[in-house]
Amino acid sequence: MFGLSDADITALWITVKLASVSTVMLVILATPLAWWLARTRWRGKVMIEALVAMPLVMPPTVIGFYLLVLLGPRGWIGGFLESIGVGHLAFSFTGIVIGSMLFSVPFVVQPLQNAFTSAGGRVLEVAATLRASPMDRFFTVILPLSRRGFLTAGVLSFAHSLGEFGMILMIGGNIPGRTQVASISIYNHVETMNYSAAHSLSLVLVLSSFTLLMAIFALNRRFKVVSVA
Amino acid sequence: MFGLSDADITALWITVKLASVSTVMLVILATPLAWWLARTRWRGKVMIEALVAMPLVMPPTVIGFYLLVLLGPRGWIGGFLESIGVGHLAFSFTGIVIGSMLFSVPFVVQPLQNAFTSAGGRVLEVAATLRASPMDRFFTVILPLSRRGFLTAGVLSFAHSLGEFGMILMIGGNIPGRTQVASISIYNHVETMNYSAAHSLSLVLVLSSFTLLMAIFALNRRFKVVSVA
Amino acid sequence: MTLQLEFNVDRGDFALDAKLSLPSSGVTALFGRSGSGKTTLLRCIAGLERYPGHLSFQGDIWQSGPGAFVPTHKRPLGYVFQEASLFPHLRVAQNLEYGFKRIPRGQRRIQWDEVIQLLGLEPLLTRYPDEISGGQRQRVSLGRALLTSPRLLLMDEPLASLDAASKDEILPFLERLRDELALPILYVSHSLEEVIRLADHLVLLDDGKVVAQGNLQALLTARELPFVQTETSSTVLDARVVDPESEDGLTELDVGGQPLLITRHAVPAGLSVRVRIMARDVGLALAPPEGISFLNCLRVTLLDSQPGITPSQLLVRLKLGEQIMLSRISRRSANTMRLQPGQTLYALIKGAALS
Amino acid sequence: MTLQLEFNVDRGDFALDAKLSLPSSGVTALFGRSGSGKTTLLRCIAGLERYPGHLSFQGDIWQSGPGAFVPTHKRPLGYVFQEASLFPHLRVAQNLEYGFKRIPRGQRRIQWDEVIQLLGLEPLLTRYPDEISGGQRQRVSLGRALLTSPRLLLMDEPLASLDAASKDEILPFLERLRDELALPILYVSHSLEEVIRLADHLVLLDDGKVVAQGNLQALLTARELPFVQTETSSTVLDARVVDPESEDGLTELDVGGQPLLITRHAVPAGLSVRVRIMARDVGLALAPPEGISFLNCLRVTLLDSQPGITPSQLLVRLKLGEQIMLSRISRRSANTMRLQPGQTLYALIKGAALS
Amino acid sequence: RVAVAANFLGSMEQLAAEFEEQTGHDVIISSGSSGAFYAQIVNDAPFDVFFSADTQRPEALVNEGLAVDESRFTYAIGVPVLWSTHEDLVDAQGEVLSNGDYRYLSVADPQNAPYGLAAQQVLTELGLWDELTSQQRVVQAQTIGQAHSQIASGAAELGFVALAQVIQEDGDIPGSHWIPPAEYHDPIVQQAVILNTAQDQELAEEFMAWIQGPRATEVIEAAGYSVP
Ligand SMILES: Nc1ncnc2c1ncn2[C@@H]1O[C@H](COP(=O)(O)OP(=O)(O)OP(=O)(O)O)[C@@H](O)[C@H]1O
Ligand SMILES: Nc1ncnc2c1ncn2[C@@H]1O[C@H](COP(=O)(O)OP(=O)(O)OP(=O)(O)O)[C@@H](O)[C@H]1O
Ligand SMILES: [Mg+2]
Ligand SMILES: [Mg+2]
Repeated sequence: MFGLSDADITALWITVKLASVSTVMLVILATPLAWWLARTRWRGKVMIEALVAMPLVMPPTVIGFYLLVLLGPRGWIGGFLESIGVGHLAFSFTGIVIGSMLFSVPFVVQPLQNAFTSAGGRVLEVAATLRASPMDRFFTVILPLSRRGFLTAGVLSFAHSLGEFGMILMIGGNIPGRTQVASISIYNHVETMNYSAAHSLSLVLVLSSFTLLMAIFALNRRFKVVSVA
Repeated sequence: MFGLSDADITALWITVKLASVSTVMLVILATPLAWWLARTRWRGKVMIEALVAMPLVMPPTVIGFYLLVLLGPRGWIGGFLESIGVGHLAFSFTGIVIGSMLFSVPFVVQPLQNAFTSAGGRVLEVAATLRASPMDRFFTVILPLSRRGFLTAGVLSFAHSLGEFGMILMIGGNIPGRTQVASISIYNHVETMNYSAAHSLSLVLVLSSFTLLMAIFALNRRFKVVSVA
Repeated sequence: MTLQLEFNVDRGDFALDAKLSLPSSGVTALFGRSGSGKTTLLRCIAGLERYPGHLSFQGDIWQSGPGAFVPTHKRPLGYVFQEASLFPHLRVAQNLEYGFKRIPRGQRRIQWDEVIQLLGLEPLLTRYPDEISGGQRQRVSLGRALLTSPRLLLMDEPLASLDAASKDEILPFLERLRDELALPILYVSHSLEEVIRLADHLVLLDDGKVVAQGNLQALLTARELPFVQTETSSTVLDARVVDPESEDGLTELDVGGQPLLITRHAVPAGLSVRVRIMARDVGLALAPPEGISFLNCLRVTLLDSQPGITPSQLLVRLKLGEQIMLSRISRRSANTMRLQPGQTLYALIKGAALS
Repeated sequence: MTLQLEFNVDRGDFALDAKLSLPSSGVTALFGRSGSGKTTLLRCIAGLERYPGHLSFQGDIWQSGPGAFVPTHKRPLGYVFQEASLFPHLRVAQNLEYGFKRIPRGQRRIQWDEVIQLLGLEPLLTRYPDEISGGQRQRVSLGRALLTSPRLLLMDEPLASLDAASKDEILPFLERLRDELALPILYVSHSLEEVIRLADHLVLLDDGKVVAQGNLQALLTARELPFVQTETSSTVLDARVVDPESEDGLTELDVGGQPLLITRHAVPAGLSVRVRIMARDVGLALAPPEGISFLNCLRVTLLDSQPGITPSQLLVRLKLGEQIMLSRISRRSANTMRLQPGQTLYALIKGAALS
Repeated sequence: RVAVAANFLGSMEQLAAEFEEQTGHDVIISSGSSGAFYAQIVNDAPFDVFFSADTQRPEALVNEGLAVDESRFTYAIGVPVLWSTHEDLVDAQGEVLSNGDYRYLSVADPQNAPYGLAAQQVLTELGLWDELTSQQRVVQAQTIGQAHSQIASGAAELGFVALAQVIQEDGDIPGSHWIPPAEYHDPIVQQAVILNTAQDQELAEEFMAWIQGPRATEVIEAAGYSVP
């Protein structure tokens, strides 16, 4: 298929797995944070908001480096996990998922926070008078009205996980079948002047994600566009 | 200052210039696109939406590579510019600005499109009955109501331009004083195991962008939160 | 007294100080000019705003001091908002179901079909809120609140954008809820018509202060209150049904020993009812006239008179047995007739309605 | 005829077929049940919806065939939406300025101070829309539309959530605009009161069809139209001012040769005016009665009668000179009095108002 | 203007400083990966000389007529070293590789980093490559710089890096290390070349000549390379 090697195909598969797992987990974890940011009136929230953008500011490799230290056997997290016998997270799939998630935090939190901010207000009050508990309101009112925010969060995070490799390489160690992702292969093809292989792998990556995204956007169109205003 | 070398300081300065210029220009250019995407009912728009996310899917170096080819003296764009005497764009500040912009397209278009989608509706009709032309409506109604979308777009794009280096390295060529940005310097410090320099430059980058973002978010808080719903 | 409340809202420009005791059933009308604090009060009762105060409903404390505060979704109330505020992402049917689904089947006292039919919602069920008209949205919003089978109903101008015909269909339904379910209703309306028809009690707000509260009948005829001075100022009289099926489509009542004929109603003989008579519908005569189209002619005593809403008018208070009735006549007629307090007169009543 | 329009809206469930010619000044009331297409029609006129049709205003073609379509912002109209729809990000003052600023100074026929004062907006100017009450929002929205000094005013229930007192302040202002600026107004309202007070013309919509259109007076008394059968059904009579400053705060008019007294108005003697009389305010007597509080007693001829809104009532059409007047009386009285078509009667009129 | 492979950047900065001091010329250094430089040079990058981390790229540039054939020379030969931050993990014979207690061994990517290739060859020679990779114990870094980071952070217990990376100014090497015999792997030849696009060909030649001079050789050797 497009002249891809088995290794390339494995790498593609891991890439997709990485992007999906980290996107799903991140969206789940970031939702409460974004909700809190959208609702709180605490003055210190600007600190958190700025903090959320930080993963973007650092070069991926450098984040990778700090993460490696943190997740490795001598870091807080890795060390702790090591001591309870789980083993540290460097060079594991879990490690790259964590890295990928960390890296996509801003892409997920920001759009969700925006969506939640504008989905609030009157309809929430109405739902409360209709006996919906805060949780219930969140799931039945806020979530559906924030659909586009979730879409953006998901797409940005997914796409970014596909393309990111500096950091993944650093903490993942490029182990074929475990942490070797497609972007690394493409990079290698370019580095080794194997341009035709780079082209075909790029093409596959781009075409497949393009198709996937188009499907998602098309699906989204089938929902009612709720313009709140 | 923090034990930074002159070269580091120059790199920081170029970084800030790059991030500001590309963010501002990108926001200006992406706004009409996002507006069009938010408004059109053309079925093919899902294609454009998917396309917009593509820069994220490719590893930065690879994008950098393709951009290099395109903007370089033998590429379409570079070649054309060369032929009219402007000179090609590889290894120039303009080149990395273009690269940076291209790379941030999804971060800017998506939040803006979301904001525009929810800011539309009734208030636009009202503005029309109050004699505001479409342009006028856009600037006096849509823009202010989309403030949070712009904030997100700006922050993501700015922060990402600070941290990105793989692509900038490729098309910029890491030329000190011209295209060497802080993230490349940090990368180099890590590569050459000059960890303390890497730490201090990272710290400066993170602290200053953190402060900047906090200021922006704090400023944003002073505006009225308009929850449209 | 079911609903006991006391709130102190301070918004700088606007302060609401309300201390009220509302009855355990029947409709209490909340009346007041635009900006007088009606919506604010309803929001406090619903728990949508939290200001210092105390609130208890049927013995349950909903708010008390800084600590006790039952959140909105745990208060068994229905709230019809001033703006319809439907969920934009849900179809009409789903909007209606939203609250309905959340009420355990056993606690549903108001039935789905009944609401749909009475509010004429059937053809709208599959539409989205932005695909229906303003009045239709208002009806959906009303239906949605009713379907939660609330034990307290808060309504903020629920019929404001409805045409007379729709109102005439919906009002009897609300009357039935009020009577059959003994559902206490707090009703904001600017239409004295609606209020008189529905309400038993009345709370008058002015700039955040409770100017008056109490029995509708008493407040409507109180000299110092503005009601006597409106175009629609009215009296509500207690009466007893004598013959529900009198001829010509009439029902005969007894008011303080005198007969009063009204449009026929299906009420059993002997029942105590209330009759509403608008001041403008009451003319006066020195002697019972002959050959004239006024159905009712009651003997009354003139109590006092005061200037009416225009310089050409007088508002006259009449004593009918133990009850008070208002009449609005022209100053010229009063002069011609030489009206004096204490004088016996005959009130010619054009229209009367059960309320 | 100023506004000529013809629209064919087809929304599947709902179709609007309207062909109207509206006069170049004065108020045209748009009347119809909830969902009958009133808002849709206004939106078509404003250019907010684009359906096949033709529309011209004072000779300018606004829409014609598939090609010609003047966009909304180029139509010199003011639109008061059914929901207030203020700009949430702008303070009240900025909301008001939004349209005002966009009108060249020379074209401003309605002044800032006047609007602010008449609508009582002064204390609200620095607030945001979510910090004011429902009625206040409605007033701001009205003011905002007026401040564009429109040449055509479209109003979709502009006074629905206002209290009677506010209405009484605003209606005279609208009347002045109508008269002084000769501003054509298309006015949707469910309140027959308002309509009768303001409107000269009336368009009756039912389920998207124009059931009737024309002179208010004619439509209100037309047998086949529902107006005669409403609680507030009225007659509008042409009269001439005889003595504007009669005693007791009255003004004397002449209607078909007979005197009619109304509350004093500042109108010059000799002027032709229109007087509104509600059917319920008209009683009948076989002979002019004595010692009775009815100011006016006009000699009329009975034209015909029909059942009223309740079985106990009759609606009677009376001929007063060349004009027609309605009276609502009880069936029982009609029987007692043995009313016959052609009979001469005396109409006892309680209240009359200039309209 | 000098384009230099990242792994030689440290040494080049030192050399350039001395060269500037001696001649008064300015040296502008851009560092990056050799592969990226190749792509850039093909697209007219504004460099005068190119210090690659390998021989293929200078060769390829010459073949494509982008570089001056005669100027191509080997400026350094890299020495790979098996290194660990643990004082006693790596023994003098490198037997730890086959029987040692470690989970991860870090090497640079053999596909594009010459040190990675050398490491692969050493392991293959020892008959361990296939076994270790199938056990997923070999972690690959993008560059030897990353490999160093992975080892320094302790995430990988040991790995192959360049001697130049771990040798300190006084010649000491922290932790423990083993330098595999040179015959276990192809020599890591790093070549430099003058580009055709050089603005000042003579200055470039002067610089190249200086790099091949005794003082520069001394510096390069002290940094952990051997010079032919
Ligand atoms: N969020 C707010 N912040 C400050 N003032 C407010 C806010 N909401 C309402 N107000 C003011 O409080 C007063 C009472 O408002 P409220 O909405 O209770 O009036 P209302 O009686 O319901 O009037 P209406 O009949 O016009 O709906 C008004 O003067 C209003 O301007
Ligand atoms: N966007 C839409 N799509 C489909 N049907 C619609 C849409 N908007 C309105 N309708 C339907 O068109 C009909 C006319 O609506 P319109 O808003 O003109 O009524 P209206 O006369 O203004 O009623 P109301 O007095 O309740 O405001 C209604 O039956 C409504 O359900
Ligand atoms: Mg209110
Ligand atoms: Mg409408």
